Amino acid sequence: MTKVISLSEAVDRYVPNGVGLLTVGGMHLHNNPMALIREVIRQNRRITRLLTSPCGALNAELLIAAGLVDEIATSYVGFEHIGLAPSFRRSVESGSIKVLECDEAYITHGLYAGAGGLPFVALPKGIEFTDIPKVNSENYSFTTDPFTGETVPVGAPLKPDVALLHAYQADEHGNAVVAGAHFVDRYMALASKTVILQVEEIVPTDEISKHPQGTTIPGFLVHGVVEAPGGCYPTASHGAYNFDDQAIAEYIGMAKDDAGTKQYVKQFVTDLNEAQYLHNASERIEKLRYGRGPLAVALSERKA
Amino acid sequence: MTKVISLSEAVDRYVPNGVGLLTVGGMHLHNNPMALIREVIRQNRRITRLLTSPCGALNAELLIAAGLVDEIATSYVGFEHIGLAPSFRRSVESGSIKVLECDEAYITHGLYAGAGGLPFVALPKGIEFTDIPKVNSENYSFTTDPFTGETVPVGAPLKPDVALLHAYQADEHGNAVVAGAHFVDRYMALASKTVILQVEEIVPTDEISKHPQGTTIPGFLVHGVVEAPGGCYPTASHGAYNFDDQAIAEYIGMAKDDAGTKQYVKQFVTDLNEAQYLHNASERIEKLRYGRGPLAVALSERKA
Amino acid sequence: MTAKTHNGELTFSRSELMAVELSKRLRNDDVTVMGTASAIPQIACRLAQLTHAPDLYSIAGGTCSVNPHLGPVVPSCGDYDLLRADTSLSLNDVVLLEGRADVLTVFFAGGLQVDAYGNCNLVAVGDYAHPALRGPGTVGLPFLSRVGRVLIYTQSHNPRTFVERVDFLSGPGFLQGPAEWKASGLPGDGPQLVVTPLCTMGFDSETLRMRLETVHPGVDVEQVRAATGFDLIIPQSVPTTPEPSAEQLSLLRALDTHGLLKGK
Amino acid sequence: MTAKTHNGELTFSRSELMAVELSKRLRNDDVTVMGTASAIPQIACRLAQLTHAPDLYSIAGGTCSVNPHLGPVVPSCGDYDLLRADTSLSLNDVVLLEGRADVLTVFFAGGLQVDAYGNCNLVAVGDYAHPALRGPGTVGLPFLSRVGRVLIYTQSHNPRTFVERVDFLSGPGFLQGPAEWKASGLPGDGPQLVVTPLCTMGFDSETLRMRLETVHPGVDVEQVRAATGFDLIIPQSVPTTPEPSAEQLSLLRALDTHGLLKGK
Repeated sequence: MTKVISLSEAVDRYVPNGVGLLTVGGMHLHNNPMALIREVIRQNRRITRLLTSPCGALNAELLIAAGLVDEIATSYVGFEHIGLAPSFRRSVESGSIKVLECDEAYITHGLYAGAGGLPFVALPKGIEFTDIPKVNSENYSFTTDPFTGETVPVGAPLKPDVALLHAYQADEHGNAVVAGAHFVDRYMALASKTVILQVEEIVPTDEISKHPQGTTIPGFLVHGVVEAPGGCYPTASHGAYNFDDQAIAEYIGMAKDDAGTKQYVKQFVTDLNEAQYLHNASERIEKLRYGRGPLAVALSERKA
Repeated sequence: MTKVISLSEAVDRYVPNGVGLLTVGGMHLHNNPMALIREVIRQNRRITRLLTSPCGALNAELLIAAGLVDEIATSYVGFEHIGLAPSFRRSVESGSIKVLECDEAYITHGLYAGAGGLPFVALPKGIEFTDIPKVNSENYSFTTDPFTGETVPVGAPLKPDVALLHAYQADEHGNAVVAGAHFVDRYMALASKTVILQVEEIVPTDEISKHPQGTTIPGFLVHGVVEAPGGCYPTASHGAYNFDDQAIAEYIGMAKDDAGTKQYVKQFVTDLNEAQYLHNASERIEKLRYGRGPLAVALSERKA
Repeated sequence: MTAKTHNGELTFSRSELMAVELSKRLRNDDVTVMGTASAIPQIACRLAQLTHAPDLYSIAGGTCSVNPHLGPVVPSCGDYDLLRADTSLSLNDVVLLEGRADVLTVFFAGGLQVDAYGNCNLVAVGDYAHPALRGPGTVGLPFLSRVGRVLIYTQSHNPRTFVERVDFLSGPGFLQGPAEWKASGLPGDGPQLVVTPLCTMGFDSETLRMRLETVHPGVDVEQVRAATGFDLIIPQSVPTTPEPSAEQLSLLRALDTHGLLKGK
Repeated sequence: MTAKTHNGELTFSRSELMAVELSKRLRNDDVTVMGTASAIPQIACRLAQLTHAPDLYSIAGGTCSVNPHLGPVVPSCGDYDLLRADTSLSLNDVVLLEGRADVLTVFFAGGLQVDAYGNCNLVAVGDYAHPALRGPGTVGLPFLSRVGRVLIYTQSHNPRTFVERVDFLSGPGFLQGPAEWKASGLPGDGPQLVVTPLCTMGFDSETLRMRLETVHPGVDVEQVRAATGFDLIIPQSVPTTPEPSAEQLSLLRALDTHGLLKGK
């Protein structure tokens, strides 16, 4: 039974308007599932709460720029060495978005708890000396460690309704290969009720099962598979192409104010379908393809 | 700085007599670090508390057979389809060893908690309906889930003093490749104060760093590396050779009573050094080597 | 088409019949997990994939590989050969999924003791502090209460194995019956099937006690009653377990070239 | 051997000097971890490995690879190229190790604000509910209090960055000073060094407040005092930060072929 589905159908079917908790994979400028995210914007899906990996980038920023996000649970939204995320920054400063302030350890352990049906996760000593639990009582609390009698900080489990993730390859069943860093994407897959994958390429099952130890997302966790070559652009797709710092800088430049942000979303997302977007980006993507370094070789051997 | 050390020196230096919590890697009949364990027996190191993976086999059984274990925290000691573990069984029935009764989820999550400095781990609903927490208040307890107000079962973190683990290859720094299944060995490495590795083969660093994504135990966690080809025998060494069901059955046969058990330990462990033991086993090991299936090929490609 | 030799003897082993019976209870949308010494459920899952349930996923609880290709079936759930599979999980991942409860739909279980409510005991027979028989330990059986359907299989059917109440509850079935089960709020559906060398049994929907479903060819109801240490519910009419078809046996034996199930 | 052009200008950038200064504080037995936008600590660690600390381990906090080979240094901590390394951990593993506290010995940190006690703020400047500047978020900075030595680096040295008290504490330094720090029982050693484009600073062992250690070539003490928004402890005699040697610069530039630190 194939789970392969078109981009527009995937979002139409699996991302309800007003989705409760949506999580987006990738970290920093890497493996952001941008094709899915652009389609969420085209279909104007409101997101009640958005959850990022420990470091969100364009995956969160573009949804905020499109005005679709009510609340965001995150420990970082930004563009690393390139700059701050202007829409996130402006929306928080103006109070038009609510932040559920998190830290990296909580997001990581919280997804672990969500994946495993753990009622909550006790956190290492330290977070209680920061201001973070003080401003986010929804995700952080305290309880008694029955082994020592001490009061310890704890975090609520993270159980996304829908996860939008990128993988390098998958078969039609959703068995997927992550090339490069996994970040917390597998835990997002394990913790989420519905998982939509975008991949650079769909390959036959017998191709993928030649290297089972590299195939770390099992199809039974996946509900829809979208073939989206170039679909992480302008972020990097590990194993395929690097991020485009010029394109990110161009976004930051345009998104300096509300008018420019609207213009960007119109010009680069809603006025185009994904094929048109990729057609325009294709020359840049080709230039950004990883050379035949050791990792590229290892992956090409996989395919040989 | 090399961490390569001889088998006898590794045990002499890193496994103190009366070691507090010793953990042994591998699961079922696979990747048991038997060379290290035989040497612990030769050097007659008492173990205050032994912790197995969710399924201990000869790694735990032989230490118990040698009379070295005061307490054992485990969720299984046995030989799967081959039979029960006679010394474990007899020692528990006679009361000469104390069992800290655990379940698989607690051992897995407890090592996660130990590795991460989590004060304890909240467990999924269900364990409280078994008799396990009733007989092990040291590892299991209950506390309040502050998010729901419910009382939930929790487990204490597992923080071994010493871990004895097997890996397929390592470099002299202890950067190690696990071929095949990882079981919970990496979490044991992450959670333990001292880690001793036995490996089939020590290889140069530039060999190992050709495939960093297969090299999952970083040297900084490892204190000593022992080259012990055949060192998992009579259990399997993933990537190298299968377990020897005849040798396990022979053990079970001899260990039916105390006298036979003593005889086995003398004949197969204390009367021999490791080189003599392996010399005797070498023909069987050669017969048990994995054929050139897809995994064996993948590993030989690693080395090419 | 039946499968008998020319002199009328059965041409399949009890273990082969058990594997076929388990296989028939698996659905195309199942995700199954199995643990220790799991040759029978391994074959049951692969057989289901090759016949009526091609999309079924099965997880080998030791290696944590998904859909091991099984040619041949291997005796240990941690076998290196099981890594020839569609995908790989880590043990940690599988333990997480077992706790999540809404993903895994079938858990294969067993025990030194199984009681009238399908509770399992792999820990100790007799007084826990001074056991008459110390079992190996419970591994993942506490998760029986979280995963969809529990399918119990055991190669011992005698009054020592099938008891009114387990001496030590290490794998929850329907606990002490309907009241406690309902109050527990546990997410799983509980035990659904017990397969032994003598028969298949289900659970009565009212009392949640074990009920005979079919007796295997050559076994009669009285034999099952005598081999069961509690008051088994026995319907008026008990059909005979269908014999495996020649096609099922042929597929099964092509998987089990080591003959792990043969003659047992 | 110094490194100046023939007309007397410095032949190294401020960022290069910062990398060299960080490198000098690393020891052969260190295990370091770094996060977002970490080109400077990446180079510092690799430089240490190539000179006085060959056995040092460094973890790239994004990809979680250990000892990335860095030829060339890359700008993002999640870069695919960082996977050319000795070993790979998962993000989950690294978060665990950060919590364990006795393994990782150096954490590289920074902030929108850094206060007199070395507390960092990457979250918000001004009132949290209505911030004047919303920062990106704190990522792993709460773990500063668990990992051995904290080395702070920032490319902004001005009174808005160096404040008496952070507006929002997202990365613990010595908290509110000796009493609270001692009572906290936190396992880390706390902040040990702050490197900026103007100077290096340490912490007074009594008061745990920041203290000037060296001023960079061409910078005077008054300039640092004016650029610091709190009462910085300034010893009577403040040496000048040694210039990087020609060998250090040559090694550094062989790593930084993209020129990420050049001219900054």
